[in-house]
Parts: sequence; structure tokens; C-alpha cells
Amino acid sequence: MKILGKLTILLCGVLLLVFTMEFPDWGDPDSPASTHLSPYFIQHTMEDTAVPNIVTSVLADYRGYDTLFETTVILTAGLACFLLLRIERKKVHHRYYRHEPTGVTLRMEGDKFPRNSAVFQRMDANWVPYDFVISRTCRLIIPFIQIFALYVVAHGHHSPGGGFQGGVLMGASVILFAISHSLRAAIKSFSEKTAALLSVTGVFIYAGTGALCLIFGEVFLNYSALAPLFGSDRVMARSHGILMVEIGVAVAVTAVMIWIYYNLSSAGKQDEGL
Amino acid sequence: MTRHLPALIIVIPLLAALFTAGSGWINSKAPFRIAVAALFFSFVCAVLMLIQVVTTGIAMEYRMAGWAGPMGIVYVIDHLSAIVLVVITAVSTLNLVAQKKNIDAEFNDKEGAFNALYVLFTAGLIGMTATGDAFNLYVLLEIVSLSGYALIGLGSRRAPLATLNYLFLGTIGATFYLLGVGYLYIATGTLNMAELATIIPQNMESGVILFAFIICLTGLFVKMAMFPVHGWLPEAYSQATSVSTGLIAPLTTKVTVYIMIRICMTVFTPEYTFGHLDISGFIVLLAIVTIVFGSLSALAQTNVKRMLSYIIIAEVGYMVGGFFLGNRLGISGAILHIINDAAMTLALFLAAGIFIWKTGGESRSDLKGLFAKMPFTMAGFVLAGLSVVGVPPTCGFFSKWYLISGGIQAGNTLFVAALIFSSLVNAVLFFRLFEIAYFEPFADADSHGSNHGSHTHGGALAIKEAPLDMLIPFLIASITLIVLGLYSGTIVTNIIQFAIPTGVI
Amino acid sequence: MRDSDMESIFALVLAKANYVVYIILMMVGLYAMIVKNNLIKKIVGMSIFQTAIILFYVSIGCKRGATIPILVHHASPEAAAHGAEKIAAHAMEAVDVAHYINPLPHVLMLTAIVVGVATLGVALALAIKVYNTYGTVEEDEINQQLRSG
Amino acid sequence: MPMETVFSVKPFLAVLVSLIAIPCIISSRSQNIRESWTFAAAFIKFALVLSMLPLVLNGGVVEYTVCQIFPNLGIAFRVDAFGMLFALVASSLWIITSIYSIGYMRHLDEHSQTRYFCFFAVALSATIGVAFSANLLTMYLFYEMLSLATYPLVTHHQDKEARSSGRKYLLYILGGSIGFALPAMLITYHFTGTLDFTGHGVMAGHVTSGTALVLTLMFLFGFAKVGIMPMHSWLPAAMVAPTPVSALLHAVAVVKVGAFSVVRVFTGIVGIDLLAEFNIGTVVCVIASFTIIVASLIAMSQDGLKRRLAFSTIAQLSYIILGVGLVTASGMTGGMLHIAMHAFGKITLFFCAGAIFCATGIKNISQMKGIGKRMPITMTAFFIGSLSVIGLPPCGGFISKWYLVLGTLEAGSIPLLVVLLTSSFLNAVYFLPIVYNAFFCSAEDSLFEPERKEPPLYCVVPLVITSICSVILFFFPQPFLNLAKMAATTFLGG
Amino acid sequence: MFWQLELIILLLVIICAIAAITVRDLLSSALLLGAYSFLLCLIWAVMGAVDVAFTEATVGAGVSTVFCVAAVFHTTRRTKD
Repeated sequence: MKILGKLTILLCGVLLLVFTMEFPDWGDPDSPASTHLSPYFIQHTMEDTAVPNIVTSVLADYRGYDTLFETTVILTAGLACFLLLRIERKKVHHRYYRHEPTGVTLRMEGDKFPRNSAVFQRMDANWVPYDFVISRTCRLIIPFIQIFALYVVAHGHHSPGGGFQGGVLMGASVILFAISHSLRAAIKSFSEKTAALLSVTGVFIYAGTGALCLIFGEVFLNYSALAPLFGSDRVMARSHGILMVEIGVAVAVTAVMIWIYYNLSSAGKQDEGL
Repeated sequence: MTRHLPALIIVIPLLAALFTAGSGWINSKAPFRIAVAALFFSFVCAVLMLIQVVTTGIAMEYRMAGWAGPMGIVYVIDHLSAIVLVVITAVSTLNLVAQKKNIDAEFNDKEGAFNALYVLFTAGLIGMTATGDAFNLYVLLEIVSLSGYALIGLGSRRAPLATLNYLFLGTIGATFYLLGVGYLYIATGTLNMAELATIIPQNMESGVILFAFIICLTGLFVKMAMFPVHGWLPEAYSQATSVSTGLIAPLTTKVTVYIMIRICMTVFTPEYTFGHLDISGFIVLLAIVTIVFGSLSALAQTNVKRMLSYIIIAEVGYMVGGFFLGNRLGISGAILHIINDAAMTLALFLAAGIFIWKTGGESRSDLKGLFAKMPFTMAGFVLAGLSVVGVPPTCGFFSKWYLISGGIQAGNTLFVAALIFSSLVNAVLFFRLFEIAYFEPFADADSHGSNHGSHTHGGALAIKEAPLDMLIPFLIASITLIVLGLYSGTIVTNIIQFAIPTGVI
Repeated sequence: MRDSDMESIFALVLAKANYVVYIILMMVGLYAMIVKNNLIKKIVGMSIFQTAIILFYVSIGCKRGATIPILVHHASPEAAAHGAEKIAAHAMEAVDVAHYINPLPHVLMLTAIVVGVATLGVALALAIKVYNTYGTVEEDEINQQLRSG
Repeated sequence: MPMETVFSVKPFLAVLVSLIAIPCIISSRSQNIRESWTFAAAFIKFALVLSMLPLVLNGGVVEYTVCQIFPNLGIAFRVDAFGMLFALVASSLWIITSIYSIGYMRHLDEHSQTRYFCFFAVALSATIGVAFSANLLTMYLFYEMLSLATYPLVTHHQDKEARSSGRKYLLYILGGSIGFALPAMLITYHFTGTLDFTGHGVMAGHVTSGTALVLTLMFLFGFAKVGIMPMHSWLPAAMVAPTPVSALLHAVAVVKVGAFSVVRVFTGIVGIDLLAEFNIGTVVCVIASFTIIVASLIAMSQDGLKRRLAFSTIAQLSYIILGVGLVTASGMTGGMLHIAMHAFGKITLFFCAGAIFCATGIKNISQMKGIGKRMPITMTAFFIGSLSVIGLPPCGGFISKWYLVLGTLEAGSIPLLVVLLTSSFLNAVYFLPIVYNAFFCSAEDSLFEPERKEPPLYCVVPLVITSICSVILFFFPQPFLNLAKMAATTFLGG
Repeated sequence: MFWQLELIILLLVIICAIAAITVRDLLSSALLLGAYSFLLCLIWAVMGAVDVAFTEATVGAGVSTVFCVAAVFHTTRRTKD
């Protein structure tokens, strides 16, 4: 088996190499790839969509349909992880509680300990003391990360970035919080249900925008139909529409990233995490 | 309104999936209903589009986001995709309705997520079938794969491992396809299928295009479990829950075959596939090996679901081989068999679902005495089995007819022999099951009286049929087999003939 | 002068370098997926495999002597205030295609990256399930357990 | 002759009627209602068939197309002389068998009689379908339908023996039809582009002699119901079925369907002149006569009555094939006529066997000494039946065999004549002793006390009827004779 | 025009990839995967695919690494190959 696999791989590699030799040179300006279709995008993005960042305009408008399903892929992954991993927490055997003033750790059977006690703090089974520096630093930088994420989402028209990057950043900030403090703390502030509903909402914003265009009598996802809604001309309407879907993508990606992290890091129990 | 059908058929399920996933957190009844409604809606859309395409005779084109041709993404509904769309939507609706009890039993607190994934899977298949853009196809393929992994992974104890292997191979397949698209893009600079079809014939000699063809095909073969890379299929299908198998087994391989046909005929034109390249012979040989292998290993199984899975592999061999015979008869046979095989497989796996739900076991011996126990179910099962064997007037016979006569016309006696052989093997397989169900008495006590006498004395009492909401869809599915068989002539002359480019003789 | 022969060396070295590298990476990933015994390793290999394709696509998009695909436009506030026509008009006058890299592959690859992470998540979830079932992620050990019963 | 063609739905109805009866049979509450449905269906079917008889006798043809499936090939019906001959036999005998099976099943209190009657009806409509089919596809369809419908009947007892013989049955029948007949059919379609049964074949001019021979043999062995050796051994095995089943299906419907199909294919697809010019007929004759002799010899060694009858059936079927293989007018007339004559004779014998089993539970010949005194009527009928099968006057069998002999003389092949006579002699050898022992054995070695005790009336009446029929057929062989002659002239190209 | 840098990064990428699938500790394998993604993101930045680079930096180097670590945390670090 191993030998067979290695042979197959060698064969594949050689084949690929052979056919690579026929390629146009690297970065050749007049290879069909750069001459056939892309010039249209480069030249017409401004007059079509008024978005200088060509990638954004192509992503969210020319091939916006792709992106809709790209977002759906993310949602699918979130649902899949939930469906595969999530298990309702069965009856717990024992829990650890730490007496803050003394630092003594108690082992309690079952769930009967007072949930919110001032002096006792619940500990994970495999607990490492939360480092003061780390948690405080994260508390400090997380807001900045989130602001930056919002900027990336909002400014995707003119600079690199957009819904995905912003969404992932936003999600990463929450994940960072969950790592630096504890999963339970994160879940308390951003519950799983929120994540699930938000992820659905995000995709819905995108698909809904498209469906709105249908209602306005244009084809699916043709944002210029929304011109009366935005009170602008059809070109700017496209630009605004792009912004809307980028927001939708951002919401969806944020929520799904967090959701997947919750399920992965707690193996679906959502009780004690990384 | 009709102008927007190509968008609605996929947008409605998508939105429905969102609502399903959301409503799962509020109400446990809602998801199922939303899902069924949405799937049925898209079924109606599909039928309407089929009618329109057949009546007008021209393909419907829908420009997503209002961008034409190569710039944007275009959906094209021609005869071929229209009929396949009808099959997809019909199968998934029927299966969902039929398996409600299984869903309630197996996904008690996750209806939302499950139904959402179910609908997303269907939506992905619809998109794959309808799209006219090579890359968009990849994205939808990934949606189908991911939701498929989730649906399969929740099966028996061994399901996760099987699914993981499926995931690895599926990813390899999809990525190969993506790579092929990339090579095509290098050579032509476009992703739009129609435009590719115009550019490729101009430079047939290009090695890049040749390699793109090879690697696309390889990826698709992995996805459809052709012989050397079939390993994932039986394990995954037999470990999954009945409802998932009932959706995935009839559709995945068939739609992948459809994609192959689409790629070979619409993107790489027939002149290129059959004329310029001479790899058809090799692929037919591969298909023959697949058929023989699938049939033989099906013979070795005692678990019913595994047996059916191996039969699916053999059927894939039928379709691929028939297509690469390269003549009109063979291709019509392949396309017709996509439809028929989807129907057959659906019926078989619905039956399996009923048996499992009823007896709790999946092995052959669990069928004991079922003829007396549930005569109607068994009647449907017999129909499905005969259709796989290829007994007239069930639909299996007629697609096999086309395939065999295609083989004769191509003078490929080996392929014909393989088809006959596998029909005989299928006959053995199914009559072995029927014998067990017919001769051996039912396990528990009260069944003894069950096959005694007419309805007058006690016969009716001992009969314990499946619940109606399982039985009726199943019977519909198995009646469809005969209807398809009797109308296969109409299907071929009115739909499939137009699906094959005139270049093919 | 120096610039030009820099160009030539550049062309010489990098004419195919990216393609070769992507093939190597792809094979590394494929090797891990086929030959490796540990499921997590296979998943890592899968990730590498997918990113290799992305490298390939991005290399397609490259264009010598071109800059990032964001139009330089001096859309001064009042221009923006005057709305799209102004901007569009400005864009109309001179957008030299040779100045900008082909954006299409980038768009496609954004999708591919997202697909990659989605697949990764699902694969890891499955791996965790496998571990919960068998207590190991080594394939041979799992097969041993399956054979033993 | 002037061929007037009438387009009418009658043939289709004749096929459907017993299928329509099935839901009624299933849903009927009591046994009597159920069996009255059966009768109703039987009579309607017979009436429909009969209503087409005059037209056909005047050389007319009834046609009906259900649906077109392939280019110039679909599911279509066409009633001509030959089909009418067969349909007449089958539908008339169904009525009688229904009476008989009611008596038999009720008397032995068999289980799941509803299932029995349902599949009985299915088998019948399949038989009529084969008789009326206008092309090979339709015939194949109904042929398969018949094979599958008879499976539950053959394995009615659902015990181990039934299971193994059912397996054998399917192996031969399905294996033959899928393995040989289907490819042969497709190859023919590929070469000729049509599968309609024409007067004198479609192959002529399309295929070489070698192909023609191969295809002919594939058809001959593919339609394994005809029981040509070596594809014969399912028939004795299938004798585990309840006697009415053996009677109707294995003396009349199934095996005769096999013979009918083969004759149809030889005449309608291969074509008589092709048979003649490539000497395919001779090959067929050789195979057939081999079967005749060997089967007769085996039959002599059988002790179980039904098994002996089965082997004699195998031999008799080959007469029909032989008759066609002779490719002479009287030969074919005799062959086709034999379908009818042998049907009446053989069904009488089976009825008797069943009646004996019903009344006494005896299956073996060795235990039947002196049974004639016990049940004279039955054994008289048995005597008549055996006379008919042997081919002695005053029984119908004589006529068909007479024409066969004439055919051999026309063909001028003495060996075949010898074969026929030998086999008739062998028939006599293995039938008459039974009758002799039944009646004329001395009182001491009789196994039965002398008082008369006939089987139940339901069983006796049918066998009396059939035996009388086979006597009548000797004196008034029309309409069968005319039909056979017309068919023969059509096939020989007028 | 710093193609030398690009070459060096390409080499590093290959090294990282091979290391990621050969190390005997899954945690470090996960982290090496992160490093690999980050180096690739550098290459793409150099090639001018800024959006792709940005996405890879956040998704590939960021989140996927966290996922891998989480998975390793819940399965096991040891491996035989």
C-alpha cells in the first residue's frame, strides 16, 4: 500500500511537471489568462460598480453568486460540526472549585455546588492557572482587533479586505477571549444560540439582498435594482449593495468561526474548553 | 415569473435551509415542514422548466447578478439538466417525506441542523446541475460534499472513520477538478462553459488542455467511485443512517456522472472527447472492470446495505462505459440510466430503510418471512429488484437495452458480456433475498399463522405493514419504475435526443 | 541597463519556479493523505494539498511589472460627493490593463481558502469523533480494533 | 390470401382482464366470492378470445399497439391464426382448471389460496399476452412475466424441496432468457432494425448463415421453457407444485409458451426459408429428436406418476419443434396442431394424477395396482388421455401425429420418421402398463378394496370434460386444424 | 523586484510543509502548519495578491491553526509517524 501510494504520487508529480513545461512563463503579461477576461474587470469596475478594489467588485458583484455559496459553505461547515460533535452535557461526575482567597482547590461530586459564588471559582479538569498578564493583555487588545475588523469590513471597497477578512478577525477576537480566559466565560458573553442564529442571519442578509433584487423586478443579486432603496443611481446602488453583502458575509463568518471553535475546543460538550 | 425559475429553484431551498436552521432553535416540528415545502416547491419549478424547455426546444439562460457570458455566472437549463433537475428534486422530496420516522428516531434534538443540511445538499446538487460556470460548479460541489459528510458521519459507531476516508478521497477528487479548471483557465482565460466550448476546438493539440481533461476526469472518477478508487463508497453508505443513504446513494454518483457527461460534451466538445482523444477504449475497459468487480463483491456481502452499495458501483460502471462507447445509443442509454438508476436506488434504499426500521437489523437473515409480514412493501421491493436485474417492463430493462445495443453498435462485445453477466449476478443477488424473505418463517411466534389461508381466516391479522407515511412514498417510488419503463421511449425521443449534440452519430 | 538584466535573471529563475514549488507542495500533501498513518497528519496534509492549489492559481494571476489590483484613483471628497459619474469618468480616461494584476484568480482563491478552512473544521470534528470512539487516531490501531471485533 | 386487418383493443383486454380481476380476488371477503371472480375473469377472457375467432378464421388479423418504446418497436398485439390457436387452448383450459383447482385446493385445505389464485391469473394473462404479441419485445416481456408469476406457484408449499426446485426453475428459465434470448434479441434488432413477427422472417438478407445458426440456437436454448435438452431438468423439478399448477402450467401454459415462442421466433424472426436454405432446420430436428428419444427412455424409468408425465411432456414438446424444423407444410401443421392436441391429452393425465393423490394420497405408479376398480371414471379418463398422448385413434393426438408423420415423409427423411414411431411406441410402453395394472390386475395383488370411491366431484368433472374433449377433437379437429393449416400456409409464404 | 526574497520564502515554505508532516508531535505539526500558511501569505503579498494574502493570514495562519490545536488538545499529541 505504502509503496503503491508513493509510486502514484511520483507518477502524478512527474506528469504535472511535464505538462507544466507548456505553461506560458510566470507573470507573462500576454498569456491568455491575463488577456482574455481580466482586462474587462480592470477597465470596467469603476463604471460598473464604482469600486476601485477590483477583487471586491468581482467577488461581490460580478461573481457575487459564487460568494453567496462560499458563505453558505462556511455555514454548512458550522452546521456540520454542530451536527457531528454537539452532545448535551450528560451528568457530570465531579468538578473542581478553587477557593480564591486561599487557593485551595476542592473536588465536588456532581453539580450541587452554588453556581455563582464570590469566593469560589470553577476550574477546568485539566486546569492551568490563567496567567494574569496574558488575560489582561488580551482584554486590552481585543477591542482594537474588533475595531480593526470593522474597518476592514467597511473599507473593503478601497483597500484590501472585506467581509471574510473582517469576519474572521472579529471571530478571532472572541476566540482569543475564550482562550485567554475560559470557554465558559466566552459562552456567557456570546452564547452558542447567538452564534447559530447570527450565522444564519448573516447568510440571510446576503441571500435576502439578492432576493430583494428579484422582488424589485431585476435578476437575482442585481443590486442596481436597489437604487430606489438607497436613493442613489444604479452604479452607486451596486456599490452599496456590495457593502450590504459584505456585512452579511462578515456576520456569518464571525458567528460560524466562533461556533466551530466552541464545538471543536470542547468536543461538543461546551463545558470545559481549551 | 418563468424567467426567474432557474434562480428560484435554488434560491428558495437556500432560504428555506436558513429558516430551517434557525427555527430548529425555537420549534422542533417546524424544520421538517419547511424543508418538505421548499423541496416540493423546487420540484414544481423543475417540472415547469422541463415543460418549458421541451415545448420551446431552446435552453433557458439566467444571468446571475445581471452579468452576461464570461464576466458573470450564467445558469443554463437545457434538456439534459432539466430532466436531471426533476430527478434530483423528486428523489430528495420523496425520501424526506418517507423517512420522517427515521429522522425523528435518529436526530431527536437536532432537527434544525439536520434538515438544513439535507436541504443544502439538495440545493447544491441543483446548482451543480444547472450551472454554466466551471468554477461555480466547484463551489457547489463542496457544499454537497460538506453536507454529505455531515449526513453520513452521524451513522453507526463506525461511521466517523468511514466518513473521514470519504472526506479525504472526496477532497482529492474536488481539488483535482479545481486543478483541472485552473489548467483550463491558463489555456483559455475563461471559466464559462459555453465559451470554453468555443475556444477548446481551436487549439486541440494543446497539452495543457489535454491534461486539464485528464485531471478533471480523474477527480470526477474519484467522486463517482470508479474501480481503483471505489473504496470509500460501500463503507460510507452502509454505515450511514437510512435517511442519509436514501438521499445520498441515489443522487451523488448519478449527478457526478451527469457532471462528467456535461464536462465531456459541453465543455470539451464531443469532437475532442471522442474524436481527438483515443482514451475512450481505456475508460470503457475501466468501466467493465468496475462492473464485474462491483457485481462480484456484491455477491460476497451479507449486509443488505453493503450489497446495494456495491451494486451502485457496478451501475456507475454501466453509465460511464455506456457514455464512453461514444455512439448515440450508448450515450442515450447512459443518460436514461441516470434517471432510472436514481429511481431504482431510491426504491431499494427506501425498502432497506423500512426493513431496518421494522426489524432493526441490516443483514440478509433479517428479511425472514417478510413476504407474509408486509406483502406490499415486499411487492415494491421485488419491483425494484427486478428493475435492477433488468426485467421488462421495469425501467432497468430499457436503459440496459440501450446500453447493450450501444455496445453492439460499437462492436464492444466485452462490454455487452459484462452487462449480461452483471444482470445475471443481480438476479442471483435479489432472488437470494426473495428466497429468504419468502421461505424462511418470520422470527417471532405470531407469524406462523400469517401465511395461512386467504384474508378470510386470520391472514389479514398477522400482516404488520410499515406505517403508511413510509409505505406510500415507497410504493410511489416503485410504481414510478414501471411508469418510467413504459415511457422511456417518450423520454428518449423527446428529451434525451436533444441533449446529445448532433455531432455524435 | 542593470534593471534590464535584473529582469532577465528574474525571468530565468522565476519563469517556472512557482509552478515547480506548487507541484512539490501538492505531492507532499498527497503523500501525507495517502501514506501517513495518523488521521490528524492526514488532515494536515489535506490542508497543505489545498493551499498548494491556491499557490498555483495565484501564480496564474501574476503579471510582470504590474501592481495590486486596486485602482489608483484620486477620488477626492468632492469627487465622491459628486457621485459615481465623476469617479467613473475619471476611471474611464486611463486604466492601463498592464498596470494591474489579473484579479480573477484572487477572487477564486478567496473562495478556495474558505472552502479549505470549512473542510478542515469538519475533518477535525470527525477526527475527534473517531478518537472518542476508538481512543486513538492511528489508522492501523483502529483497524486492529475493528478486526479484533 | 386476402388479409383484412382490424384495429381493436380486444387483444389487450383479453390480456388485462385477469389482471383486473386480481384486486377483486385479493379484496374479496369469502372464498366463494373470490373464486366466482376467478370464473368471471376466465369466462370473459374466453369470450373475448372466441369473439375474435371468426375474423381470424376468415384470414383476418386483429392489431393493437399499446405504446411505442423504441423506433418502430413497441408493446403491440397482433392476433393471427397461430396465436389464436394457442390462445383458444389456454383460455378454454383455464376455465376447466379453475374448477379443478378449487376442488383440489379446498379438499387438501392448502394454505394462502388467495396468493395462489392471484398468481394463477397473472400467469394466464401472461400466456395470452405471449400468444397475441406482435413483436419479440412484447413476447419477451410477457415471457418474463410468466416466469416470475409461476415461481410462487411452483414453490407453493414453501418447504425445502420447493425451495431447491424453485431455485432450479429460476436458474434455467431466467438464466436462459437473460443469458441467451436477450442478447440474441438485441443482436437481431441491431442487424435487422425490427423485431416484428412477419409472415416469413426478418433475418433474411441481413445476416450470414453462421450468425443465423447461432442466433437460432440461442433462441432455442434461451426460451428454456420449451425444455429442449440440456435445458430440460427444471421441468421434472417443478413437479413439486400442486397438481393443478402442474396441470395447467407445466402441461399447457408454461411449456407450451416455450414451444410457442420458439415456433414464433423460427417462423416470424428467423424465417422458414432461412431455416430451409441454411439447413438450420436439420440441426434443430436432430436436437429435437435426440430430446424425444432420451426423454422417453428416461420417462420409462420413473416411478413417480407426475415425474413420468413430466418427461413425456419434454418428449412431446420436441415433437412441436421437430414439426417446425421439418419446414414442410404438413410438418408445421402437425407441430402447431400438437400444441392443442397434446394440451388436452396431457392435462387429462395430470388431472387424473391429482385426483388420485387427492383421493388416496398416492404418488407412485407402483402403488396403483387395481386402482381402476376403486375409481373407474378417473382411470378411464386416464386411459383416453394416454391414448391421445401416444397418438392412437380415437383421440386428438392421432391427428397431429399423423400430420407430423406426413411431414417427415414430405421432407423425405426416414430417420425422423423412425424417431417418431419409436417414440410413439415408447409412449405406449410407459403409459399402457399403468392402465393395465389399474384395471386388470388379479384381486389378490390389488392394493385396494374393491368398493368404488371417486375423488371429489370438483376434481372428476374437469377431467371427464377434458377427456371427452380430446375424443371430440378426433372427430371434429376444426377449428384447430384450420387455424394450424392457415398458419402453416402463411409461414411458408403462401 | 525582490525576487531573491521570494525564492528564500519558497524554500522555507517547502521546508515547513515537509516538517509539518514529519514531526512526531501533533501540536508542533499544527503550529508548523500555521507557519507554513503564514509564509505562503507572505509570498502572495509579494506577488501582489493582497486580498488572498490577507485572507490566508487570518484564516490559514490564524483560525485553522487554532482549530488544529483544539483538535489535538482533544485527541492526542503522540503519533508514530
